[in-house]
Formats: sequence, C-alpha cells, structure tokens
Amino acid sequence: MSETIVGLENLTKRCSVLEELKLGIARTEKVMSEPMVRFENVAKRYGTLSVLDELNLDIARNEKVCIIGPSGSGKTTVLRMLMTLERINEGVIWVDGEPLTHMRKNGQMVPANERHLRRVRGKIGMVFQHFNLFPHMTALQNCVEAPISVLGLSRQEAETRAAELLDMVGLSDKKNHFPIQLSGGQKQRVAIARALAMRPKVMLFDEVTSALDPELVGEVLNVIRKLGTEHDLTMLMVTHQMAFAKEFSDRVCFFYGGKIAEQGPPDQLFGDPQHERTRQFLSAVLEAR
Amino acid sequence: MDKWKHGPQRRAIQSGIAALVVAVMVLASLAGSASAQSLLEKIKNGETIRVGFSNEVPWAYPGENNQPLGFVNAMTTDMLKKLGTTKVEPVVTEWGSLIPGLQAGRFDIITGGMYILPERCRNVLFTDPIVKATDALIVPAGNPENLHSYQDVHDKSLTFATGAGYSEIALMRKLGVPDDKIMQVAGPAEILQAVKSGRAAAGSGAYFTMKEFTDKDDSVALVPVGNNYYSGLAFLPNQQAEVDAFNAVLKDYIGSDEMMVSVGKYGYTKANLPDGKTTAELCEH
Amino acid sequence: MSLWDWSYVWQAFPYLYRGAIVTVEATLLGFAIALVLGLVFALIRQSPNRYISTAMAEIVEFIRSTPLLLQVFFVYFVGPQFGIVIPAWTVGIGVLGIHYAAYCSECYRGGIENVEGGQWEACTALNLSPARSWRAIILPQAIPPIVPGLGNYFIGMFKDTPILAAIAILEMLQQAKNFGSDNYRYVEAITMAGLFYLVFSLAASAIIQSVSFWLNRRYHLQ
Amino acid sequence: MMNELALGFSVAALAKGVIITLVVTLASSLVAIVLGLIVGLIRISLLWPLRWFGVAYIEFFRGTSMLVQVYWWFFVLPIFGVALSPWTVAIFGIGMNVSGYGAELVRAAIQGVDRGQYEASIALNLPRLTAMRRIFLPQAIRAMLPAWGNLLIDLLKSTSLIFFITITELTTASKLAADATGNYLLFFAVALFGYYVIARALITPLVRWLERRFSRGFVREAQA
Repeated sequence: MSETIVGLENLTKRCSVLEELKLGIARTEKVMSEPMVRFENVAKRYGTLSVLDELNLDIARNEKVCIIGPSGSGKTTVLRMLMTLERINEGVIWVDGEPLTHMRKNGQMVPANERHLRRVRGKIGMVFQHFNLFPHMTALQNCVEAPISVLGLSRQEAETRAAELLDMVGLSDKKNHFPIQLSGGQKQRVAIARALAMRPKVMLFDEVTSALDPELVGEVLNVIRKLGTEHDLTMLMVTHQMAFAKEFSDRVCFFYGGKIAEQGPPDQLFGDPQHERTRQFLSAVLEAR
Repeated sequence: MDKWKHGPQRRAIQSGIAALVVAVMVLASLAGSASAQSLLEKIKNGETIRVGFSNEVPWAYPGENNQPLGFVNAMTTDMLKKLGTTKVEPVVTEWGSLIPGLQAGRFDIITGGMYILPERCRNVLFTDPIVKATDALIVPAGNPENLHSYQDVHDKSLTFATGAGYSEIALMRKLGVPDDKIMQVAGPAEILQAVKSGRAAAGSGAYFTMKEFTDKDDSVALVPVGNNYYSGLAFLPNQQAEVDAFNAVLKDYIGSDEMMVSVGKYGYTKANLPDGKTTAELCEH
Repeated sequence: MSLWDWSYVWQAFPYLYRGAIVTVEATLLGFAIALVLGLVFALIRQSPNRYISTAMAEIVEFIRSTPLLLQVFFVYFVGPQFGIVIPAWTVGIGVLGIHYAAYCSECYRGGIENVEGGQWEACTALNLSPARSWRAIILPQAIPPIVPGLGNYFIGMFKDTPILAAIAILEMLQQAKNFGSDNYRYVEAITMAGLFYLVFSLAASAIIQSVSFWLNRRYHLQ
Repeated sequence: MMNELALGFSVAALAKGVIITLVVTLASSLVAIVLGLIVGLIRISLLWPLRWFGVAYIEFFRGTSMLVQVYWWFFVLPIFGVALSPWTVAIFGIGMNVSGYGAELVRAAIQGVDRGQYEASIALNLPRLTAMRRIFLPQAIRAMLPAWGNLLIDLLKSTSLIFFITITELTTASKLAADATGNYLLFFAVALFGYYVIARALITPLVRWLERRFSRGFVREAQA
C-alpha cells in the first residue's frame, strides 16, 4: 500500500496537473488503511504546565516522519510518550491497531497495566540522543541481552543475529569493544543495532546526532537512510538535521508550543511554509548555518 | 527519584523476605537453647556451669588457658565438684556488667566475690559468706596526703578512683563526696593506673586486690580502711534451691583443710574466714 | 519483676540528664577541633611537596583505620609512663577531635577538588589575589556540598562518645549503666539512652539538612 | 621470671585476639553486605510498606550508637527471653548496625545509575528483575565499592567494642596484656599497628581488586 503512495507521490512531482488529485487520493488511502501509530487527543502536563495538548497524529505503516521545532515545543515528549517513558494525562495512543496506553476491560477502556504495556511496547524500538549503551557490556553483549531475556532466543541465535546487525551498521570489527572504547558515531550505530535486535515495527530516533561531533553525523545518518530503504519500518524521528529530514522523510511535522503548527511533505514544508512560526524557525535555522 | 519506586522486582523482594525469615529463625534457634533444666539439675547431671566474674586478682581471674583462677573460683570449683560437676566455664566481664549478665543468663553464678549488701540482696540471692574482707586505699608511696580513712579523702576534697559499680561509690556519696571527685573506672588495673599517674589521690577496692598491687609495685602503698565486708556467691532471685544446696556443702567445707589448700596460694588465710555473720543479717540493714 | 517499670524511667532521668550534658559537650568541643584540624590536615595534604603530602595522607589513613578506643587508651595510659599526665577530659575530647579530623580532612579535600579548574583559571584571568580567590570564589563553592558529609561525621562522633567511659568520663551510656548498678534495673535506663541517641541523631540530621539547604540557596548553587 | 611468663602469655593472648578480631570482622562483614543489599533494595521497593520498613530499619540502626545496640542485644534482650550467644550478638549486632549504613550506600548507588540506563531498559522491554540484575546492579556495585571499603574499615574498628560483651578481641587482649605487664606503650602500639595492617593489607587491596573486576567497560585499559 505505502509503496503505491510513494509511487504516486513521485509521480506527482512530474505531473503537476494531477498533483491536487493524487494527493487527495493518497490522503484518502492513508485514512482508509489502519495507521501504525495513532495519537488520539493526547495531552501531557507537568503539574499545571501543559507540554502537549490535543495531539492528533496518525503515522502510516512504513511512513518516515520527521519532527522539527524549537526546543521546548514538546517534540521529544511525543517520542517519550510513545515509548511509555512518560505517562500521558489524556487521550489514547494506538499502536498497530491496538491501544498502548489503555486496554479493554469489561468493554471499557482502562489504563494499561504493566503486562499489557510490555506486550505492546515490544513493537517499538528507540535510539537515544545520549546512546544509553550499557557501559559494562561489550557492543555484542549490548545487543544480545534483551533478545535473550525478552524474546527468549538462545544465546547462540541471539549472538548470530546481533553479529549480523553489527555488520549491517558497519561495526563487525568492534563487537567485542566496550562502549567507552568507541567513538560517538560508533556508539550510536551500536545503539541502533541494539534496538533493531528486538525486531521492532516502529523505530524512534530522538535527536540521535545532536551529541555527535559534526564529522561523525554522516555515518549515523547513512545507517538510518539504509534502514529506511532496505527494511519495512515505520520511523519517527526528532531531528535538527533539516537537509536529512527533507531528503529522507515522507512527512515533516513542525511543532510549536505543544501543538503541531504545520505538517506536510518535506518539499512543501521546507519550500513553501504556510505558518508564520515555521518560516521564522526555518530562517533562523538556516541563518545559523 | 520517582523512577526507582518501580525498581526492585517482586521476586527480589520475596527472596529478601525469605532471607530475613531464615535469619530470624536462625537467631531464634540460637536463642532457644536456654534449657528447661534448673541449674541444680544441670550441676547434678555434670553439665558445664558458667561462672561470671571480672578480672580481679586474687579474687577471680582467668588463667592462661582461660581456666578460672582466684580464691572464689577455687572454692566454687571445689563445691561444684561435691555437687556433681567438674566442668566450669569462666565468663569474664566488667564489674558493672556482672548483675546484668546474671539477669541476662550470660552465666549461672557470680563468682566475682560480691560483698553481701542489703540493696544487692534485693536483686540476687547470696550464699552464706565465704570470706571476710576489708577495703583498702592505695595511695602513692609514702602517702603524701597522709590519708587514713575515707573521711580523710572527703575532708581534703581529693579525687578518688574506684570501679564503676563498686560499693565504695555509695559509701563515698553517703560521706558527702561530690560525684565529680569520684572517678569511676572499669576495673582494678585502671584504679592502679589512676593513682600511679596522679589522676586520683587515692584509689580504693577490696583489701586483697589492693594488697596484690602494693606487693608488686613499690610506687604505691596500702592503707587499710573501712569495716568488715562479707562476700558470697550470687544467684538469681528464683534459685533458692541452688543456694540451699551450696550452703549445705559450704557448712563442712568452710575452713576445712581441703579449702585452705585450695585458697592458700591466693593469700587467703584463716584470718579471712567469715566469723559467723549470716547472710540474713547482712541483708537486713 | 516486671519487664518495664515507668517509675524507674523517672528515677533514671537525672542520671541520663547528667550524662547527656557530658555527651553533648564532648561532641560539640570534639567537633570544633575536628573542623579546624581537619582543614589543616587537608591543606597540608595539598602541599606541593610530595613527601609532606604523602606523609599526611598516610597519617590520615592510619588514624582512620585504627579503633578510637585503642587510640584513647594509648594516649591515656602510655602518657603517664613518660610522665605526661593529661586529664581524662582533655584526652577524650582531643582524641575524639583528632580521630574525626582525619575524616573531615578527606571531606574538605573532596570539596576543594570538586571546584572546577575553570574557576581557578577565571580567578587568575580576573587577577584576584589567592586569598581573595579562596575566600570569595573557591570556599563558597567548596563548603556547601560537603556540609552533609561533615554533618554525618558530627553524628558519628556523637555516637562514639560512649567510648569515653573507658577513661572514666561519665557520659550518658555509662550513667545509664551506673543507674543500673545502683538500682539493679538496666532495661529502662539503657533503652532510654538508646532512644536519646536516636532522637538526637534525627534532630541533628534535620538541622544539617536545613543548614545545607540554606547554604546552597545563599550561594545560589541549586 | 614472672614478667617473662606474663609476656609469653600475653603474646599468645594477643595472637588469639588478632584471630578473633579477624573472624568477627569477616563474619559481620558478610552479614552487613547481605542485609545491606536486601534492605537497600527494599528501601526502593514499589510497595510502600516494604519501603517504610526499609526506612525504619536504616534510621534505627544508623540512629543509635552501635555500643548501645550491642549492649541492648546482650544484656537487655535476654530479659525478654531471647538469650543470644556473645558470638551471635557480636556478629549480628555489628553486622546489622553496619548494614544500615550499607543499605544507604546501595540505595544511593542504584538511584545514582544514569537515568538513560533506565530508559534504555524500558525501550528494550527488559523485565524489572533482569534490568536490576543485569544492568543497574553491576553499575551500582562498581559505584559503591569505594564507599564499602571505608565502611568495612569502620566495621573492623568497631569490633573493638565487643570487649563489652565478654569477647577478648585484639583491643581487649592488648589491654589485658598491658595491664598484666605494665608495658602500655609496647602492647598498645602493637595493637594499633595490627589494625592498621589488617585495614591496609587486607581490606583495602580486596576492595581495590573488586573495583578492578567490576570496572570492565568503565576504564579504557579494560580492553576485552
């Protein structure tokens, strides 16, 4: 289905006459299909401070969505809520057709218990800004720990898969190194392999290049790019890399003040932003370059 | 901080509780060894009897292999043999901990040679007297302060050292000596040190003990003072049967040749034998 | 004989009161010594001369790894053999102070070393005198973080005072025992002494926390 | 002659005192470590009754003097019908007192583990027990080892208090020897040195060794 949409969108670039129509079809298709992730009237508050209100966002299967926006706009909170690192105050988050934050009990929606959370959470993987690798384990051990204890794989199987994944991120020679012996870019690639080892359907990337030295950003983005083209993965990423967002994503969401101020295909959002705040943000980011 | 409320898992907690329960059970089983047997039965069955005393030569002190030495211990051992056991285990503690130790069941008999005094009679049962003793002061050689009695110590308002829990403390308080002039130390060795170092002008304790010091050490001199005191073995208040049994043995034993051989090496002479005062009289005042 | 008799509680009060005063006095005086001497130890340890600083480190290590009771015995009993007779009270407070000075010096050292090197560089860049740098920049940053640590040693010292009984200082536990041997009742007095230690420690730690909080606010460290 | 005899006797007693001090130190260290770990975990438990128990345990054992506690176990508890042997009182009295401090070290170290480690464990869907055992504890243990080293030296020193409960350990043995011979300088110096050697040559190297073992991945030398 999504390939059709991407195909259609590629077509629209050449056939400007059909643009409106095709986009309309694409939108209808998305609504028709069941989204991979759905935020439904989600609100997050810290005490009286509202971080996010009335968030409604659907992400289709295999869609690549980038979230941009100024700091404090609530963009990281979106990922953290989806990973269940933050509890939501209102609304429901759905993953793969079933509620994540809630469960059905006697026909009613009640807050999810730990068991339910653990089951649904298994479909999501996350890569953090500060890597959060386990410092006392080698790269390989980092990647086999959870598959063994959570997925129940045998050690041998887990190690084989982990080795493949480390190979895929270009680190087959570093698998017996401890995190402290790796560069920032290498650490982040191990973190990506570690998350993939859990066979997630959705991958979250939270400013994964922000803590890296500029010359190491590329190697990490290349891995993500490769993931996007070679694997069926829904990807949601918070980033400051505008060029990458533009080239990589199907859709870009601009967050401002706890709301989605504007969203759309990257060409449109970067090329012809509608919202005043979006224009200000983009020009400030570009000026800083 | 909130995050860690979710920290340890139920299983960790369960095993923690299990470990605690086991620990408590181990403790309880160790504790439960207090037997239902009475002391007298234990003696007759030849079981080990624990005697409690503080380290005080020549009354009662532990030997090289932790055997009970001193004349009170010698007499106790002889009498226990007559009653049925030869196994004696010494428990050495500070003087002040002797009565709490007896109450806490740390040992079965106090063989420290406690004076039979009315206030003590309320808390422990004494056998008939086994020795007549007097107090003595030790003073620096030559007795520079010219002390001859407790009253002298009081009149010259000098600092005076004795053991914590000793009967001399009450005596000095009765004379009107303020507490800050009464130095309460852990035992006889500290009394000697206090006098030798000049921290106290005089020290006091049992004549036997103080004489032991002055015999060995030329830098201190002996000043006999005070009235006669009588010591007995001390038991728990509910052990009248044990006291009766010991008194029966004591009647023939006291002053016998056998006893004088046992206690002679500790400097106990016929002059130290009790003179007919009974424990009932001594407890009465 | 009942297990617990309230009348003994009231009778034991004067004893415990007298003991408590000695205990608190010893703690306060000992801690004053520890605070000052500890700073001296810490500064000597920072000495650029390697032999001096190593020697100081080893002395501190020695003091910290041998029992207070033995140190008290040593000063109290060995001195007179060489004609040095120090009053028991002086020995007690002095040894207590020196013992905890060793601990406090480690605490000071940690605080001083925790102040960022950048602060010293900033002082140099602003051409501040060393004395002024210490007083205005370094110490205000070094002291507040170590207040809780110093406070723990204060409480630790308080709980170590029963050791002074070994050299005839009648602190609270000894008074409780004396009450016991005067009346042959130990449960009440000992339990109450324990309770007082608990109450004092809790109160002291509350005070330390508020001092620490106030200092942090005062210097805007938090 | 008399003095030589006393000296020989005293040296033998002193050696015995050293052994007793070592045995009590070792046994009560084990008690302190095991209980400290358990109570430290209880202290951060999910269930509030357990958490409160942990707080009460820690505050009680840290709040009152060890000597008072040991004295109470030994002389007062038997009046309530529980008569523990001097060895039990020594090992558990000291061990439990120190475990109060140890539990605080455990709690602080676990809570001090970087928050990101906790988030990563959730993101990887690790069960709590596994996360605690495999991720947090190894990092916490490494962080708390130096503090445990200091605590065990404190424990070693506090074994000198069991003199009050009729066990003749090193301090008491040296005191008895000094009293018997009158040579306070010699015997106290020997005892002081004895403690110093135990701390410096036994406890400190042991803790250093453990630190190295648990430092895998934390320092660059620890190449696999």
